[in-house]
Amino acid sequence: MRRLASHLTVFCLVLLWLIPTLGLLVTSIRPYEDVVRTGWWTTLFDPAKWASLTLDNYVQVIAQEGLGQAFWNSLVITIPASLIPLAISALAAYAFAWMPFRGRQVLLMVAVGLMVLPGQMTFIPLLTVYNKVGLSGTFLGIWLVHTAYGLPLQIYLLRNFFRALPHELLDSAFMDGASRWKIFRHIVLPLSVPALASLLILQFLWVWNDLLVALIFLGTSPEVAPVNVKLVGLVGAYGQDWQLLTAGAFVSMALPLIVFLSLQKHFVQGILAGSRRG
Amino acid sequence: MGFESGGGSGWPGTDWIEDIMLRTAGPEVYDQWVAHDIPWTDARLKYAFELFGQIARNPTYVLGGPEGALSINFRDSPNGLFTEPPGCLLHHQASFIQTFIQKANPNLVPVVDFNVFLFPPIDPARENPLSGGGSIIGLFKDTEMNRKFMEYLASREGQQIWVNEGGQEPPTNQNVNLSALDPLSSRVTELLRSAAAFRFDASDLMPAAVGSGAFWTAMLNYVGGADVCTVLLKLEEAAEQAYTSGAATNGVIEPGGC
Amino acid sequence: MGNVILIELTKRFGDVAAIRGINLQIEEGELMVLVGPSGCGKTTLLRLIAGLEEATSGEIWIDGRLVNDMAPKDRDIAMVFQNYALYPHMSVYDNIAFGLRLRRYSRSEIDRRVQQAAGILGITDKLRSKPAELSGGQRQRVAVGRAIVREPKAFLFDEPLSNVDAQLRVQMRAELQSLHRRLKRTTLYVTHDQVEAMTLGQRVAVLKEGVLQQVDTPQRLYDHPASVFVAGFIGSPAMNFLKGQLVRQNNTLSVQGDGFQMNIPPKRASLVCDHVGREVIVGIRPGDFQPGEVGSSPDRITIRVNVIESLGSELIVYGKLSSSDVAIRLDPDVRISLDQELTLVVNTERIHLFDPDSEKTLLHLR
Amino acid sequence: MRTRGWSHWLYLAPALLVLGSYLVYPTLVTLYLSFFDARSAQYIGLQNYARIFTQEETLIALRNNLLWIIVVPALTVSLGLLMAVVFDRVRHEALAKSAIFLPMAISFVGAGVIWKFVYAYTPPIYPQIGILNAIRTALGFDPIGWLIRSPWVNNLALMAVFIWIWAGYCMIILSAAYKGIHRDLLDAARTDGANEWEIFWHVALPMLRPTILVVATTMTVFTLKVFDIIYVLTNGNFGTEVLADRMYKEMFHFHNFGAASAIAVIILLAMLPVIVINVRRFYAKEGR
Repeated sequence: MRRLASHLTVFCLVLLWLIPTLGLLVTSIRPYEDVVRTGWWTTLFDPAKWASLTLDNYVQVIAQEGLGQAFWNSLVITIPASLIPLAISALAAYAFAWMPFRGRQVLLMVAVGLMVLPGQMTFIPLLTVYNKVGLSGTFLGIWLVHTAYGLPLQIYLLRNFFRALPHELLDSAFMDGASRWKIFRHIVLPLSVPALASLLILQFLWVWNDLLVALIFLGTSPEVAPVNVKLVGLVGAYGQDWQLLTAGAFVSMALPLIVFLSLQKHFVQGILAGSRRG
Repeated sequence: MGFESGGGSGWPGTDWIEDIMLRTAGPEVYDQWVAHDIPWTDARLKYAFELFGQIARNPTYVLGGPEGALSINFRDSPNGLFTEPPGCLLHHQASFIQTFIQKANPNLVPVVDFNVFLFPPIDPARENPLSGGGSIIGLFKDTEMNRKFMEYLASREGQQIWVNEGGQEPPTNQNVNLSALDPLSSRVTELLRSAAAFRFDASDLMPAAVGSGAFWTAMLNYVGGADVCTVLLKLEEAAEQAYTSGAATNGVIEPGGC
Repeated sequence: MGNVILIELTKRFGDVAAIRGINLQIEEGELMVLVGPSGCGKTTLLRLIAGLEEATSGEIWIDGRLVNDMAPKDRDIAMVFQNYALYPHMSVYDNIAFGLRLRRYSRSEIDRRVQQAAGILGITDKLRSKPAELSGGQRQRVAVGRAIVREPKAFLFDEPLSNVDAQLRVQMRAELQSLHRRLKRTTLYVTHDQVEAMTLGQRVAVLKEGVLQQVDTPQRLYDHPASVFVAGFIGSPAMNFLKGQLVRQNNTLSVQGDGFQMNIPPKRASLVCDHVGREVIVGIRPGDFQPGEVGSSPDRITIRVNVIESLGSELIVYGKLSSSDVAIRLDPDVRISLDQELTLVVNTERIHLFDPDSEKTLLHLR
Repeated sequence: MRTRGWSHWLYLAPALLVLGSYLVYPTLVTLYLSFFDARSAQYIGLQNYARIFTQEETLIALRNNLLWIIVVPALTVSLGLLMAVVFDRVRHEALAKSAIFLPMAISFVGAGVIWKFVYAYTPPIYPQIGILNAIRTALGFDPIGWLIRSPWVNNLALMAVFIWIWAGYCMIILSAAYKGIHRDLLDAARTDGANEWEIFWHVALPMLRPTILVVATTMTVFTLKVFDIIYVLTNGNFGTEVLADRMYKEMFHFHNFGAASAIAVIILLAMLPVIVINVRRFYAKEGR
């Protein structure tokens, strides 16, 4: 009896959680005439309608509405914006973890404090400077912004991870004659691959799914706008052309979903590491 | 009626107020209003809002009532004209809505299946002016060449090309030959040419904090049932801020620096 | 090859002194064991010699060179860590070769040395494995292999056997001993296990709270502990300590305490005659008792038996001598039962006497 | 390793450079700007702040932020907790968890589109295409504008989206903590005669408390920063605006940098306790 209750609860919750996304998926492959006239769920239970399902909506948003270009832009933004902070934070975290120096605690605490700094605090001055030096609307500009916002948490998590490595490993390499750089390169980094992967995935999803930063520092011009900015544009432009909006939304979700579903374990580990912060 | 427009929700309401103001208070007061020489709490504005409210807040006049007006996207709002049974019988919107009507209802023929008329006069003592927006061409570098080019764009010759290439905006040059325009657009252009007066869209002329902020919100709140005085007082407050605080009316800094 | 000399070596962490003025000389080719309870500073001392910590004051000499300011890699010593510190992402071969590669040895030389070390340690067939695939003993051997392959002047071992089970520990101990005989390298071996220290070390250094207590061969440590601490630390079960007073009766010195009195044999008495009338601590090892016949020996004590542990080859009996606890080792065939009064004769030839204030031995032989 | 020389600065330099110029410096400038007028030309003291606490729009934003902070962390954490415990008892746990966790991978913008569709409204004479209104009409009610009815319906509708996204996150962390509780402990309670509810309440919950605290703090931070959901779904209309959206508007629509900066500072002040807690906990852990 109790088991039945548990199963029922789980089933309801899962259904509740999946329905919105399911609606999106189904709508994105229905023809316009159907979308505005009947609910998407009617298609599910009416096999006669299955034949009318179409990928035209995708063709339209990708080819005509420039979502293909936006998708490419997103890749160009996201990949460096995920790799650069990881490289920088790994270096810093190594110093924080294994190099005693004056002021280390204080610097680290500043980084811990910066973890929850609202991005809003930085927008106006940054954008003013960006406009002056011509970095706004450029990929380099947004890579650096995302790098900055990702750094504090990454430094903190990586430092904790590095710190948890058995110090004998480093001592041993040190006695073997390895320099700091060699220890970092040959011992610390290879041993931290799982942690690095988790953080990479987290940062990837965060950058890919970002809207605000892109809106502010890149703007809406089609050569640079990422898929989310474009999608918001579509929301404005197509109001209730749901079949296009949903197709567009699904295009924007596809890559993160693939990353999520295939690397779920790393993703979860990253999140768990993040939750243990502080 | 459909006021939903994503980040710009509420603007279709401002067009209503503008049209009513032109017809009840006249173009001169309209200009004072734009320049904030009369306060928002002016009786003529209050009257315009109330007149609008009599229509917009009446569930039997508006498809879905106020909740419908606020929920429906402005592009989809005319579609009620063409359903069976019809959701609405008349629709108030700028000329560009033709594009959306034809996209959503490809079988309709302009002028035959749907047509356009100028917002009717309200005060019989006054003429019936026309309000509108338009494309503005700006000049960033003041050179002889650029000025010549702008002049060309404004000339009959330049605008004729525009029309012939399928531009649907009514040309501003009186001498352009309209035969290339579709029948509905050319009708709109004739309305524009024969209008007793023309005024540029008021909300577009106001400081952004009012014209594309407080005014939009005010329309949403008013349609949603807010008291007219509350709405106007808040608009006045925002206007006092915006017209005096020195907030830039045009982009000092733009998203993405474009 | 070389000796290691420490002069007045001191290490402070903030206000805490971990190592206090240690003087120690490890001879060339010697296997010295450094023993002490956990937290006594053994590992710190090892890390100081290795160069992983910087000395606060004092000098470290390796093979005639002052190495205080030398980086670890230049000191030419190798260290085997408590948890082996094998690089988990490298194969056994790469683990052993890592240090040689950093020193830019030729490929063929590296291969020769790795194969040789693997051969000595019997792990040739494991060279391609990752550390995670190895048993505890095999990992231990790899860690040793990594140390010997460099042919350093000295080896440092930091409790290398504390992570292996008891049976393997005995075996590994023997292997390490034979390895040392074979390589004849100066070796400092740190452990908290006095049995390991006694069985492995040519000489044993006892450390307590950062201070060196005594350095000597295992047997002499056992027979002539310099302090209460060393006496109690070496030997199992630990030495019994009883409080007493030194008195002279007729021509014999004897020590009297709560519930006991025993005569001090002349050889020892001569060393302590100037302490007559003073308090002393009497130390008796559990094995230095015999079941006493009912007779008149003055060196008898009577205890009440509390616990009997039968180890098969011997009996360990814990009992009370009036208010003090004592442990006694007896032959397994002695018949005793709980709560029984047991009378024992003390082998006074082997008793130890300590000064209660300084806790140093009163039986200085020289 | 021993300290020698200055090479650690080589490792730190890129990070310090980026953090300094992208986070620390702008934060100070924003603080400074918040005391100036719209064009950052004239010092006006605390006027921007005074405006925040008098102007109706910002007061509504403040109210909504407060509403969010009260409602959202509590709901997400308790839902996550419920899921962590209930999912633990069924087969296919991993699959069920993935379903709940899935929205984490979806952007707020994507989620906005998804939910805009869920909340879609069409006038009663037409069939409903949004599932919520379809359910309402099927039950005989009129469709309602879920995103329009203020203040409760639309704000809760927006919060639902946030909860939909983040409940999975809470679940994952709490589930890990729940599984970390030694089974023997729960079994001991069972042998002591406690029923499942009592076990949860008296044994599991107290042991989960530190984790719950961490998750709740994280949720509070995210809630304070909430922007995209509202930006996409209502753009702050109908009394749904929050501080972050207000700031964006002041900045890009009204070009009032003074007001925008002041709002940013208010958001920062609201997070200050969390920052302090974070730094304190860090100190407690590292201080030894």
